[in-house]
Amino acid sequence: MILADIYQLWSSAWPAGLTMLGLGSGFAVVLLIASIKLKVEIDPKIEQIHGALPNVDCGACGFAGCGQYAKAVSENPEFLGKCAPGGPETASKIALILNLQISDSGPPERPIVHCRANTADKTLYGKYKGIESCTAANSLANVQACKFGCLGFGDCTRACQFDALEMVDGLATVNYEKCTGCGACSRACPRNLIEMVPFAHEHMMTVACSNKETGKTARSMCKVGCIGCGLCAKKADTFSIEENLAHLDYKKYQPTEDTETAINKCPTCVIIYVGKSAPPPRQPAKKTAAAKT
Amino acid sequence: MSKIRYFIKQSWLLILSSFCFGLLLAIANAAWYPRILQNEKEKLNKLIVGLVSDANDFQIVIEDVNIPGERGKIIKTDIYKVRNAEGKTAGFAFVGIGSGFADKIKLVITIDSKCEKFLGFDVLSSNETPGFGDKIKEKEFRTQFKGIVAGNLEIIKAGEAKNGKVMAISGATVSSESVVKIFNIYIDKITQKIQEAGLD
Amino acid sequence: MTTKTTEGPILGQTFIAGLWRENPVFRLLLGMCPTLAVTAAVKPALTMGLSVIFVLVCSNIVVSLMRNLLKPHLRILMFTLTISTFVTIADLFLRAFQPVMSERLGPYVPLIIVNCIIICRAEACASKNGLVVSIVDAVGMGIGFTLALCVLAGVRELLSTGMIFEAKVMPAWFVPWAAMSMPVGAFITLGLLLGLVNKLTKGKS
Amino acid sequence: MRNTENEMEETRFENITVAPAPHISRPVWTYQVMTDVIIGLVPAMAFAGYYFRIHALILIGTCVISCIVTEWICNLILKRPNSLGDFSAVVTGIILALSLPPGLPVWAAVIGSAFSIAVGKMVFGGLGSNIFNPAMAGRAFLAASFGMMMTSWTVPATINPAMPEISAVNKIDARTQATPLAWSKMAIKRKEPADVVNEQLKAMLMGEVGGCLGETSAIALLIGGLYLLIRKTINFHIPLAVLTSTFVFAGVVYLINPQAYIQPHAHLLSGGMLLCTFFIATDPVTAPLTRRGMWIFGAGVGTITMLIRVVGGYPEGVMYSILLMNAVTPLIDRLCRRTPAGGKPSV
Amino acid sequence: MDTLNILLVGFISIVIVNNLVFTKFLGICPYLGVSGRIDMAFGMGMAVTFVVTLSGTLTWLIDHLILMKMGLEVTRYVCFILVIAGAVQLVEMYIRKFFPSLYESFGIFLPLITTNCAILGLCLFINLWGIDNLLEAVVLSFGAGIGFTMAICIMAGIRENLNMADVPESLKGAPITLITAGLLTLAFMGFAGMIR
Amino acid sequence: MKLETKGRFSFRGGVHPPESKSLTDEIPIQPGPAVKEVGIMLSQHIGAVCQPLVRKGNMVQAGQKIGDSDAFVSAPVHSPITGKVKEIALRSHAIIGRSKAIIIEAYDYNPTKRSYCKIDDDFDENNYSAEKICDSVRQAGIVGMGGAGFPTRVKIEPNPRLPKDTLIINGCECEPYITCDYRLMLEYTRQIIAGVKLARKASGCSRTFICIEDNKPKAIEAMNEAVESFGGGIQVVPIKTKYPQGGERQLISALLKRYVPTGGIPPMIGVVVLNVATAAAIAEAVVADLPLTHRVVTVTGEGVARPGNFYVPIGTSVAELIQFSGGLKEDAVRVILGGPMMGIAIADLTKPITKTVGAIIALTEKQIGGAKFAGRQTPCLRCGRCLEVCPENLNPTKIAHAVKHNLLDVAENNYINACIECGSCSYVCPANIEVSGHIRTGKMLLARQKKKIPD
Repeated sequence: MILADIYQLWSSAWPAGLTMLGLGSGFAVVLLIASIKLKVEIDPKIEQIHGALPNVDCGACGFAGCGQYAKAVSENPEFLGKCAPGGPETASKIALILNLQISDSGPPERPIVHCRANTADKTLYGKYKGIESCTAANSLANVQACKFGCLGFGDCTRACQFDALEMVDGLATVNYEKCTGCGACSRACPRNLIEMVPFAHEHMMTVACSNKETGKTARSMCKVGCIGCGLCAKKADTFSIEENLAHLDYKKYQPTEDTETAINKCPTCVIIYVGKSAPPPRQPAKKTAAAKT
Repeated sequence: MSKIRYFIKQSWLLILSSFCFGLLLAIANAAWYPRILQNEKEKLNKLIVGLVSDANDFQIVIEDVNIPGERGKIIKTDIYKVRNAEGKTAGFAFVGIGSGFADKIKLVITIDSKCEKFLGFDVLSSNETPGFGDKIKEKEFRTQFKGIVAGNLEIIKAGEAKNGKVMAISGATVSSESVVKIFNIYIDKITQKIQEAGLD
Repeated sequence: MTTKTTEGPILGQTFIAGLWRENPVFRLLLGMCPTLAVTAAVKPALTMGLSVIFVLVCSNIVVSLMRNLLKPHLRILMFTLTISTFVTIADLFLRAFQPVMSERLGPYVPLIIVNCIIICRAEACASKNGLVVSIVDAVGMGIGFTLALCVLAGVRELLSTGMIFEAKVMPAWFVPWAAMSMPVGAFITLGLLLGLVNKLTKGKS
Repeated sequence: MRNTENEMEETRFENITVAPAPHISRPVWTYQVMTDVIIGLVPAMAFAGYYFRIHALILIGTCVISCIVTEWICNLILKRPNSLGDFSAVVTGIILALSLPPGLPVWAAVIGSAFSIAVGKMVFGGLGSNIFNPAMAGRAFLAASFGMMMTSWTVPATINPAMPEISAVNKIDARTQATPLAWSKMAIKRKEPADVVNEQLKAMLMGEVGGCLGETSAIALLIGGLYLLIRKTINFHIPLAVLTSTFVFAGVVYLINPQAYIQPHAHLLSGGMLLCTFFIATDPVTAPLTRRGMWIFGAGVGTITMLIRVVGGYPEGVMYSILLMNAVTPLIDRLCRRTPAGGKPSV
Repeated sequence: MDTLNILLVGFISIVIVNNLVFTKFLGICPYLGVSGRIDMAFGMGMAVTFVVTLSGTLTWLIDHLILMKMGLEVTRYVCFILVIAGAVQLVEMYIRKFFPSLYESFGIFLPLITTNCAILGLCLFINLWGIDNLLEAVVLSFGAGIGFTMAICIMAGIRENLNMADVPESLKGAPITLITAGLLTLAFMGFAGMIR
Repeated sequence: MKLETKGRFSFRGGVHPPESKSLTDEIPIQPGPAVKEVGIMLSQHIGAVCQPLVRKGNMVQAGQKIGDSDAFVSAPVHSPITGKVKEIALRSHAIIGRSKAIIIEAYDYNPTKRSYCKIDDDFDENNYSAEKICDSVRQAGIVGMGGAGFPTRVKIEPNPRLPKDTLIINGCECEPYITCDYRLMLEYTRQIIAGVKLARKASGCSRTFICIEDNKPKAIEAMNEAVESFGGGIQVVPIKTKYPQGGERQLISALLKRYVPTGGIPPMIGVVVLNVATAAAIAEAVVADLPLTHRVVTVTGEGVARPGNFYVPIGTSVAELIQFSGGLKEDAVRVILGGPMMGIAIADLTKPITKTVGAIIALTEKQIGGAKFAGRQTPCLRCGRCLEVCPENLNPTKIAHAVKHNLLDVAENNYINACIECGSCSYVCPANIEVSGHIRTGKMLLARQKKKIPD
């Protein structure tokens, strides 16, 4: 009985089975031959990324298939998190592939804002009533007295994909926990205040000013501006004075006693620490007194 | 030789599994196909019983009748004979297809044993606009066709619905027209075929 | 093999992920075609969801079993073959035992083949993980998909007929919004639901 | 008078502001543009009030109020500043109301208004961002949802006995009447002469026919449109293109078979054509920006309307043609991109 | 004349009246995904048109010449998808190798199309509608591709404009695209009933 | 012959802002304040920055060259007064923020002494060779005094690659409020004509037009008279009053129906456009050998107590000029260098004026838009008004929105760089959007992007 049933099933099923067999093997042959004959050389990095992708070709990333996406990511890391099927796992894998090429060249670069003036510290001129954008405001000379300092309209915060910058009291402040060092903020700042420097240490020392005015003028413009007095350069040789402005050689910078003295001796407190767990900046002693008058 | 070996090495899994899947499909098909057929028949049966009051069972009497449809297209359909409990002919049924407002409409149409009157119709499948066109499924519209003379029908929007005139559904004239059109396309050929075959 | 203590939470996470964090409809935006097409009412949506779960589980099992035997050039072909087989079986089953639903779903049942969720899970999960993880993942994803479908269908059915699961819910004076059962309703409801989900999850991820 | 001499070192004043040029501007504001549109709609509203009495009052009131409330709520939810001051919600409300049949229940009008503002406008980011005309989006939603109500026309209070009543269709409300367009559509289908409509030209001009609130009276709409044109609130390009293309299409059809189709000017006067021409198609937000684009847009609106009226499934196609042309407006704008006066840059 | 009429009506029907995207929800994934820019959308549309014509014809032939003759309807879905996937992969490789510039402009969209439900959907619908004429099947397939191109290009135009709109944060991206698509279907309802 | 003062020529687009010229147009040019100190910017105009030729503590004579550059596109600067160099330091600059300036302490400066030189009746431009004219123009540091400040020598010098045939003298002065050129045309007509003739001689142009807007009939009349008696071959053309008629691209298209290629300059189509003030300066430089050290500045606006036109040394501070004309009124809220449509708002009034500043305008809240919704932007209605007024046939709203949403490629595709920043679009916008502000921002962003990422 059972045998008869099985025979009956078999007799009705074998054509379908054979068709599929033929179809399957046919495609296998054709595709195998095609994959050998029609092979195209592509960039190994792209291929690597392509391999890391799910290869679903779902189009969720907005590109035409995984191949295009791999190419796009390899050219512009901004598209990193766009693969929905792969999720964060794939993103980190691609990041790894891309970073392998970059990370050999020393410590990661992070942005440093060369200004530390809050709204209260700056000498302001007339009220700005135009477009809320640093680039627009920068085209007008008289938004604030200091031509070099942070304008506080947040072009950098808008440029940041990772939410790592915010405007604190009219000053761009980097959140180094979130920062990935992509440099978008540095490119966005119309006053070139944000510099990408190699971050060799947990927190870095920086001259938080870009004002190239003479000491007197600088003082009249900003309570925490560099007056070019040269005290820091006397104390530590990683500092130098160029065009009335203190410079720090970030590549040579090592935290030493000398630099520590420099930071403490600076009369206008423009030398500060930035980075993860950086100590709060020194406040100029006269600030409160000056504010009252 | 090595090429064949390479090929087998690369694709044995695909070939094997395609064969297995083929078998699997065939088995599933063999096991369930009778049921699928029965479902279809049951559905038709249910509809016909709802239309022809004393219907008991039905069978195909003429296969593949060629109907000259819209724009010179030939549509094929089967004619069913509906029998009552005594085994006498209670009427005939056929499936009519035509385009509606949105997509194809598929109807079961019944006529009496003398091909004089329609016994009504029901919708096998349609994709008409919900709230408008799909009112062709509702009783108010369908009862108009019950007992209407089997000839060319006409759709009207106002006036009195009699003598082969059918009142359109308000707001869904197109769907109503499509139904009537299906009736008109089929009826002549079907009647002719039935009479030719002498199946009264 | 990993020990039980680490496997437990991983399995749980895999399961939960499909429900919300990586919900195929609301978060990954995959399988939009059935999501929109079959959600005019809850019942076909549920049927579709169950069919997807069945296909997902079966294909994940098969892919997971033969994950070490796959060859790169024929991988996608293999997946497609597996999936389409199980979809055909699901379709046959529906036609045999749920004829009404089968008719209602129409070609959208065979279209499960091209539902990105399935091939995506086969690729992203089953071809890399063991049997158990694959099954749990498939079930989680499937249930997530089904739930999303049902939510969408619930809203649409309620507004377009005043009923949920074919049971009258709205008061008698309610006039059904026919547009909700049309494509318009599908697109707009899903759009607004996605917006809502985005709003709810904002800042969490 | 302030002494600037003594402050040479720090010459600045607290109230001096800086901003990019230009420093002067013409005092025409958005709300004034919208007010103009509202004024232009007044004749149509007045005629609607005359013919449909309380129906008109209720519908216009309901739509305007619910549009305003919806916009207010949406602004609250989206945490946006209050945008009611630009009066665009009022305009949407009035246009929606004028394009509704007079007998529509109040709750349906509320749903339509809410859809118009919420889905038609606010989800896109409010005024100026919407792709589709909000009022037409709302009306289309209503037409899809409550088709029956949207196609039963209450007879104007001043009944015109010449138009045949179709009481048998809608047994609930005996006082309904087919619109001229519905009548023409039926004539096309039944291959009967459409003389009934052609004889009604004067009634259509005055508004003594069935139809939507603000659509029936051609003369009121013409007055309003003329006002907008004179005030330069709208350009003449779109209205002219719409009317011309409709007239030409209808004329060709009419010449082919004068028996079956209504006269071209009857097409212009009937249905929502004039309301659309002057108040909806000219909605700047959803129409192309360039002159050439406007011509294409207008011609598209007219042609699609006539296509739907003549061969489509609906008697009236203005609403759909507006929405369709709204959808392709970005493409038209791209096609008709302006080139600088000095030619394209060589690099 | 009749044949021509049928073909023309079928073409218009599938491009405008029964547009796959607007009425059948087919091809929604690329419709949402690849409609960001008009040139991309157009390339995608062209690729879909090409593949859908090819696969519509192929599957019709296989269906009618092999499967129906041999009573193997049960393997229909498997055969369809394998034919589509195989053909697409082959064509992609072929253009990539021999026509690199063509590949850059539209070949890159080809892999995406295998999982585009518009292709398989159309093949199934051709079967469902009972199209028994090869020419009609070809025209319908081509029309479906054109319809898809039209839909995705309109959407891309709108989305390029929406990039410059003030869309609420949580509705940006897919949600607003879906809502726009909804309103588009509302607009396209105007054509319903045009072909009878 | 009846004088025709109705303009027939015009361009497409443009706006009609209230002219407001009645504040100063009847006030003759007066000597400026007796300045104690002037600041000569080393960066006065487009082109290379000058290097100082003097050092702190040096004594300088009036007219002495104190800064120069070797670059082709450059012009030297001269000291307008006799005095001592106090310092060379950064001073507030209208365009680039801070710039180096030479501060000169005046030594007994008498403003009434200096005025435009007299032109004799027997003046003949053929007494001067073309090379001599060009050289004098260069040595006198003459730049375009209309606004942009392109070194004039570069403009008028014959260039074999770009032969010139038409010389247009721009006396349109289309910006509201400003009357310095108008007064110049009335009072120093002969100097202008002499300058025109010299420029024509130098550039070798065959046709010469003096274009004046038809809202200045007196100027047209005066010019016509002078041309009849004094200048042969020069044609005075009334032009329709419309802003920005004074833009050289618009003027050329209105007059000649020729279009300067996008991104190009007038010499590309054989045209030289000079401002009337520049023409007068050429005459001074060539005839009297006086460098460009003084200019006429209109100090006007509702926020100024006693508006007027003043002949002042370059380098005078804005504050001093305002003080001289009665100081700012209490309700003045904006001080502008240049016209209200294209000028730059300043807050630091210590700024010295440069060769290109023709006006200082102080406006009150009422003028800068005292209406109900002023200062508040509403969304763009796409009403198309900006498209209608755009003199360059652009789509300003699209460009502005693309910039606003950081889609620079879209902005570039809509020809952002063809914008002349005339501000007509912002002026007419009913939604109060700073269209031209956004476009200017976009240009800067684009330039930055190009610089940062080389291909």
